[in-house]
Amino acid sequence: MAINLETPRKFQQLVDQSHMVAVEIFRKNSRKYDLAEHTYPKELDMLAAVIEGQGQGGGVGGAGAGTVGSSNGADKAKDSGGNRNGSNMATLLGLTELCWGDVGLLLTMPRQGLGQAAIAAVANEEQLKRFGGKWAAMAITEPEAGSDSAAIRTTAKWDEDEQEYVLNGEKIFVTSGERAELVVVWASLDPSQGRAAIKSFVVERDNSGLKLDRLEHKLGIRASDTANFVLDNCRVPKENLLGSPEIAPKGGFSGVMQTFDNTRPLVAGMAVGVARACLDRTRELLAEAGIEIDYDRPPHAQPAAAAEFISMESDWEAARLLTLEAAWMADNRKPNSLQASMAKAKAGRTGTDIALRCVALAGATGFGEGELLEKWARDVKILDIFEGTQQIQLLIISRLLLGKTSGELK
Amino acid sequence: MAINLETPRKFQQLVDQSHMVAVEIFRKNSRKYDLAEHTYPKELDMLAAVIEGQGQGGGVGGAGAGTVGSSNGADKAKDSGGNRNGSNMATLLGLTELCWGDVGLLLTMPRQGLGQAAIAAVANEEQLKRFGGKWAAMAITEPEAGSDSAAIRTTAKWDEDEQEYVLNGEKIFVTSGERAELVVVWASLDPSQGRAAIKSFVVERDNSGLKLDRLEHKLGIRASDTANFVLDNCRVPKENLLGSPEIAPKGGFSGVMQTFDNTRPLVAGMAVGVARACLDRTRELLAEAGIEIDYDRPPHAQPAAAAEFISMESDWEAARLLTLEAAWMADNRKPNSLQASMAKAKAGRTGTDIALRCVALAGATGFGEGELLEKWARDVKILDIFEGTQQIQLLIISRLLLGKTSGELK
Amino acid sequence: MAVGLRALNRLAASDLLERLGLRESTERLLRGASKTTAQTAARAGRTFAAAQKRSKPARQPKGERTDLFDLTPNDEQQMLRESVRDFSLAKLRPAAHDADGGCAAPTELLTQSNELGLTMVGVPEELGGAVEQRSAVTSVLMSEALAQGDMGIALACLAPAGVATALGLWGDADQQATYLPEMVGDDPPAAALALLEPRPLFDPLDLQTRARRSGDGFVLEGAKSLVPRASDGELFIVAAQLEDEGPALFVIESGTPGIAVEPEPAMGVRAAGTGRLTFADVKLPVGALLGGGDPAVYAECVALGRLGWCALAVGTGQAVLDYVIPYVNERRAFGEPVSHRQAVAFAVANIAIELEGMRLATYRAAARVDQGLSFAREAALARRLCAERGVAIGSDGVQLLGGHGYVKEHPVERWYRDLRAAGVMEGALVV
Amino acid sequence: MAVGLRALNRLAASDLLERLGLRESTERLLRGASKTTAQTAARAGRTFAAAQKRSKPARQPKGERTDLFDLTPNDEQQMLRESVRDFSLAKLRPAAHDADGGCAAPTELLTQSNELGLTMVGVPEELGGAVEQRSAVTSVLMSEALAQGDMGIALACLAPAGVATALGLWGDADQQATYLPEMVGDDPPAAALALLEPRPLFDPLDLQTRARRSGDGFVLEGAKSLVPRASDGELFIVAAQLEDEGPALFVIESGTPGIAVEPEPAMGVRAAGTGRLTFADVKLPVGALLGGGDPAVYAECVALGRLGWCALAVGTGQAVLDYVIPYVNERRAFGEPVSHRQAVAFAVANIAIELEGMRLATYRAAARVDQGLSFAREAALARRLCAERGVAIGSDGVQLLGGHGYVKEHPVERWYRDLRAAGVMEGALVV
Repeated sequence: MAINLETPRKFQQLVDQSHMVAVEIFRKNSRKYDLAEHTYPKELDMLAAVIEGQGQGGGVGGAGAGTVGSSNGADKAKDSGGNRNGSNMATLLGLTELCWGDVGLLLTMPRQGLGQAAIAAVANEEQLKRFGGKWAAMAITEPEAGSDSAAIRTTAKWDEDEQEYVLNGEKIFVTSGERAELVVVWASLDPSQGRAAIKSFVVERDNSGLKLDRLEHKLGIRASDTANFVLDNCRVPKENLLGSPEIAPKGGFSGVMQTFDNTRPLVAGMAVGVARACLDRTRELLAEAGIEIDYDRPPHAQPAAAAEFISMESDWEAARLLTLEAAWMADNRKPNSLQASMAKAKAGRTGTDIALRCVALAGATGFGEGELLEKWARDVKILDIFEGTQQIQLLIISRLLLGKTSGELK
Repeated sequence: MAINLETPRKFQQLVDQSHMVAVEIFRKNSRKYDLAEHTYPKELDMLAAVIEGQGQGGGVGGAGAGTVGSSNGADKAKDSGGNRNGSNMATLLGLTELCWGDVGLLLTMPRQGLGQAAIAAVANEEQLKRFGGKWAAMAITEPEAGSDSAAIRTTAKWDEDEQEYVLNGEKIFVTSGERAELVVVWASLDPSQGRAAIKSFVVERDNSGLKLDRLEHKLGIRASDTANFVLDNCRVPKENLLGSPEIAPKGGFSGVMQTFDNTRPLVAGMAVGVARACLDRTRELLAEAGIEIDYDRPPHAQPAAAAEFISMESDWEAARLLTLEAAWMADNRKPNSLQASMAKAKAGRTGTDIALRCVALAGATGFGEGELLEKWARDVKILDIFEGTQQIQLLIISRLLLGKTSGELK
Repeated sequence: MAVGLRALNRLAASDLLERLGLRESTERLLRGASKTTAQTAARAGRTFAAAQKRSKPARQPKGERTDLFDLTPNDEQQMLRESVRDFSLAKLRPAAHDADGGCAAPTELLTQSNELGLTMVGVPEELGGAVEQRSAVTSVLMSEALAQGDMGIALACLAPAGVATALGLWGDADQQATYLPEMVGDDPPAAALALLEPRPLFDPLDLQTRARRSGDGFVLEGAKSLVPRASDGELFIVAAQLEDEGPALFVIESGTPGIAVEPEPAMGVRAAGTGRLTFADVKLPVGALLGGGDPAVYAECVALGRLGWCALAVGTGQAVLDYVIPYVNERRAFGEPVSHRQAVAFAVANIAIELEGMRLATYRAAARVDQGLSFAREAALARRLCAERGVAIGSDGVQLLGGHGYVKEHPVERWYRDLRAAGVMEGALVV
Repeated sequence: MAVGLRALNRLAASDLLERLGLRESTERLLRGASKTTAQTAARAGRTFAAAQKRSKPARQPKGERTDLFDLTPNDEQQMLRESVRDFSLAKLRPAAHDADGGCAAPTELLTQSNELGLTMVGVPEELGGAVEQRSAVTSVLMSEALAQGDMGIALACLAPAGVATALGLWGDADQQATYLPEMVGDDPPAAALALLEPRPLFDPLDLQTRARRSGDGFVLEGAKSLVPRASDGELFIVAAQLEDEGPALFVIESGTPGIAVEPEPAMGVRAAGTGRLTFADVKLPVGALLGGGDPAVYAECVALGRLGWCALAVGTGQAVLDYVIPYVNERRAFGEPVSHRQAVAFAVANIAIELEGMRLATYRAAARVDQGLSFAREAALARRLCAERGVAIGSDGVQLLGGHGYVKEHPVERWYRDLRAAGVMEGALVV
């Protein structure tokens, strides 16, 4: 037992496999689906099939967001001396590597969506059986409610006669909303009761009450479809409610929120992956321009571009290690809300900062579509926004550090 | 008439004189009074005498904070085509130059204190006559009220028999509090009535009820004394109340606050002056180390130190021009609250940032007491704090931009 | 009063007041103007031929040195700025989304923008220019106002003006007689300066495009990157290293054999139709050399180009600020406008602070140009601010809108991309 | 379990548990210890003489390479860290203000710190060291914990430990036999590494202090800046360019003729008694050369020094965070704690984020040292973070206290000054 922050050897194969996928499938299709927004990347079907063939326990399959939490049970055995490097770290490492390839394609990997995480976190046995293995999207955000989940206005009314819930409302920013088989919809049983009344419902994508309103045209991650839905008397059987149907002052919602604690380090990892792509390529381009990074000399004794690179790389290293720390804590069942948000905050802002600076260093080469740097600078910005913006992370962190409630520190 | 952001020639003599004072008197005594904290810099007496001999109209005499606003009447004539470069700009330019010399010494220049500005802004003719030409300090802050002037707890009770006010309370951070002849004390006639009841009283320094509690030991500006006072049944004749004795919902306090609108660009100018001292010296040191700044080449094609220098210098230029803009607007009687706070915010943070980075570039040379860089890095930090912290400036700016009250945007 | 805009006023006087009073009239005017548009010339380009050749080149006189600090534009500049801004907000902004997507500025808008007299600002009056005195400040104000509508379309409009200004500043009598009559005519050719080269850490003082003397002229080899209006451009001013004499500028017609053009769409300013020009054994006459190959002319051109990009960044930054203020006031969360949160409000405040700093630094450098003072340092400082602070403004603009900032329904995502240009581009336009 | 601290445990075992349980007992212990202090040696220094000379140098073995990611220190490290932190918060913190003002660490504290066995951590057990295996992580944890009390006094305590570690790592049998018995004794000499030179943009790979071979030894010329404990130091390891062979380290006793010392107080770490050493025609025996003059040894020394400064910055950053949290919660304005304002709260959050990043990067590099992996890159990244983010933490610490942060009544003004050191200093200590 000793302090060690290197990638465990046992995950090296996973990382290598993920890297191969990133190089061979993601990178080769990066520009194609950036240009062809809203076109489904059919190359992913084959990949998804391969992944499913390998099973969920390891390999590239561990890389999707959908497996977080779900496979915790699979490797309960501690590795050694009470320390465990488990599925959270494995997922993170694979995901980071894939996002080094292309974060847009990662986000639209079939059957790897965020909805799976929600189902895995809250579903009962019967639901796991029914929904497991299907591609599930997550519909939370509404036009008038951004980070404020208590303001959700989509309603779920109980129809006693039909034993069904009737959902009405509007959902925006649903990742893979068009392509998924299921959409996990957040709706309120009673908007007057705030967060406690918010439940998640699994809606089949072909439910006629779930109407695709439009697909967003976006700054980046254009390979991934982002859908807006209208729920128009959308009828959902009661068996599709995840968790308890009771409105309890505490519990139900926090179960749903738990999903976010698990996924925050993953989104941080995505930013770490994209930022590394930027750094790797910039290092190559700088080398072609005759600039080598010298770690023995102080940055101020080097060319400006080398100093700039070391500055970026150091922030990247901090973001990467914070992300690994959060995953490691999750594997070891240490409460990691603070570290998860620190990782997300640091990686989100650092990713954007690095990508934009790399574009500038690479000049016309970086700004043009001949390289992927400009695309990464567009892609990465979403990672400082979704799954909790920078501001939300800082709120979570400072409330925890200062011991404040959301009423005191707004 | 044309857009022009160069220093007007007519102020060149003032700038040159100020520079000479900065070099010959301030710089030569900088380290001496940094080391000998709480010792009065007697070299300033001679300087003050010279300044007073020159009169208030121009020359170095225009450089003290005390003359702001007071000499506005002296140059009412517009310069040309409706555009005016007047006492606000002159004061700013002189002050900036002196602070290039030493901001601590500037702050303790006899008869140039902030109290003069308050007296000049609110005093009646009789008071101007009685208090004019004396050295006046300003006592606002209290231990439990930082930026929150409404929270002032020092009370001024009216003694009908003696026709005096009786002041009780505690005042901290009084610049030149020990050395001044007068202290302008902010106190409340009735704490239950908030800002409207706050008045300023001129207290003679030798008033036995004004007790010097202690002198602060500080990070920087150690040449300038910072005093804490206890007001213990401090009796002040009614003629020493500045402005109206009535508690009016509006008016009285805003008159006092007006002082701050005038002084904010000056404090910004102080930061601009200190930062230029840092840049000038660092440029020399870099040249000795073989680094020249090349403005024709992009920073990223230069050595790291040159790029760093250009980066610092560009922010300094922004801070400097924002400060000039605020002063120019004041000279032209354009409302400049927004620009004054923008100048203070930008110059405050930029000054500290530049000074700390220059220390690092200069290495051991910059960190040691053999150079003044480390001193400037200590001195300059106060300029992002006093006369309204960075946070206060951002609040003022964003309230103005967003049209928010202090109740809405806290 | 140092700068006059008599000719320009003559050009647009009848409509100018109307425009200032009423946007509707502006739109009517410009819709009207579009009907008289001539066909855009093909890439082969028109034939340029010297008209009345003069014995020596004409130059706009410099303004006198003014002494007082002053931030008020003169009356002409104010009117011009307002009319350009009216045009840009009314016409460029609504067209920006599609122009960005299609990588081309609408022909109609390019034609309408000619009517604003952009190409006349930097041309001596004797040669059909509109402005009595040389004023980089006027160019900066116009560029800033145009970019407030859209940076990409603004660049497409301003690139020809940059070529005209360069010819006005440094053209010899032959060059001016050959090109300026067309540039100030009703149908000025698409044109641009081309300095940037496709490589990391590009330094305009270290060019890989090379010109060698050959017989009576020059032979050019190399490539230029992200040239605005590359495909429809008829005239380019291209920077190349002239043997070992230093970098120099060459006036090149698009039809010259050996020039290849390919589209080079980029992260931002896509509406400008950026493309790559490749020069393979391109033979140029001796008269192609601009400014006599003087390295000082080239350095001035580089600095004036940087100021052009600064002006575009300032205008775009202003667009961001003007957009986010009502947005954060209207957008509600947790029961009140998001602008009531310090993090949101302070982000807006910092945009305003840094934007004003960018603007003042840019104005200062431009005013020094007009006064005949050195301005390389001031241009470098303005550029650094506009590159670094500008890109932060773009990023904060998206962040303030959250997820909504990431979709093309709102223009902030475009500004995020465009504002990176100011730290990447060199040349392409001058002020 | 890779690292054992048996010897150290033996040394302090009787008190350690008590210390962990009760601060009062720590203080009693340390007060007691001070009574037995020997007189500090004069600058002329003691006479070092080889005791039992060994045939070859002893080395602490490296730890085995562990495979799992793990952030938990082992039990010994935890106990050690806690006891050092107890000591540092109880003793260093209260002494820091005066030590800073007086530019010297209290003799009493230096003596007490010896009892913690700092100089034994990097020395092989055969030579009286306390730790079975080489562990830079242990040194980092101890340095961090010590700096939580005060960076300046911590540096004064740790500089001799750095010399001991350097001799443990690179000393030959003679050097070890001559100096290490004293270093691990009851009264270890004041000692420090001296790499930094008094000039801007200092690069440790480009030294101006020069050594030339002369007869049977070397002659040294040059100057070293901001050397901790310069005045009372008896032993220095000095970096100099050895002819054209590259930079090398020399072990130098303070009494060697030609060495002048002058105080060189600086912005921060004043309690370490920094001074400048000047070497004029200083003749050194051949045995003064450390590590055989191997440039790789020197590069390793530079990187280990950077990690030492990182550890000090992390500890000081933690002190800032721990101080501002209760302050902003208790300080009220406008009717509520100032921590209810986002700008205040987010500044605290950002200190925590960046501090944790600094810490993890430092730990990673140190852990690579222990595993025999390359660590120059990781040390460089950690240093960059600790220099830039650390100085921001210092500045924000002052800002969060406002005017109160500017006066010496609160320690944040000292941390503002000390945290700048991590971006300036090289060498002085190693981990």
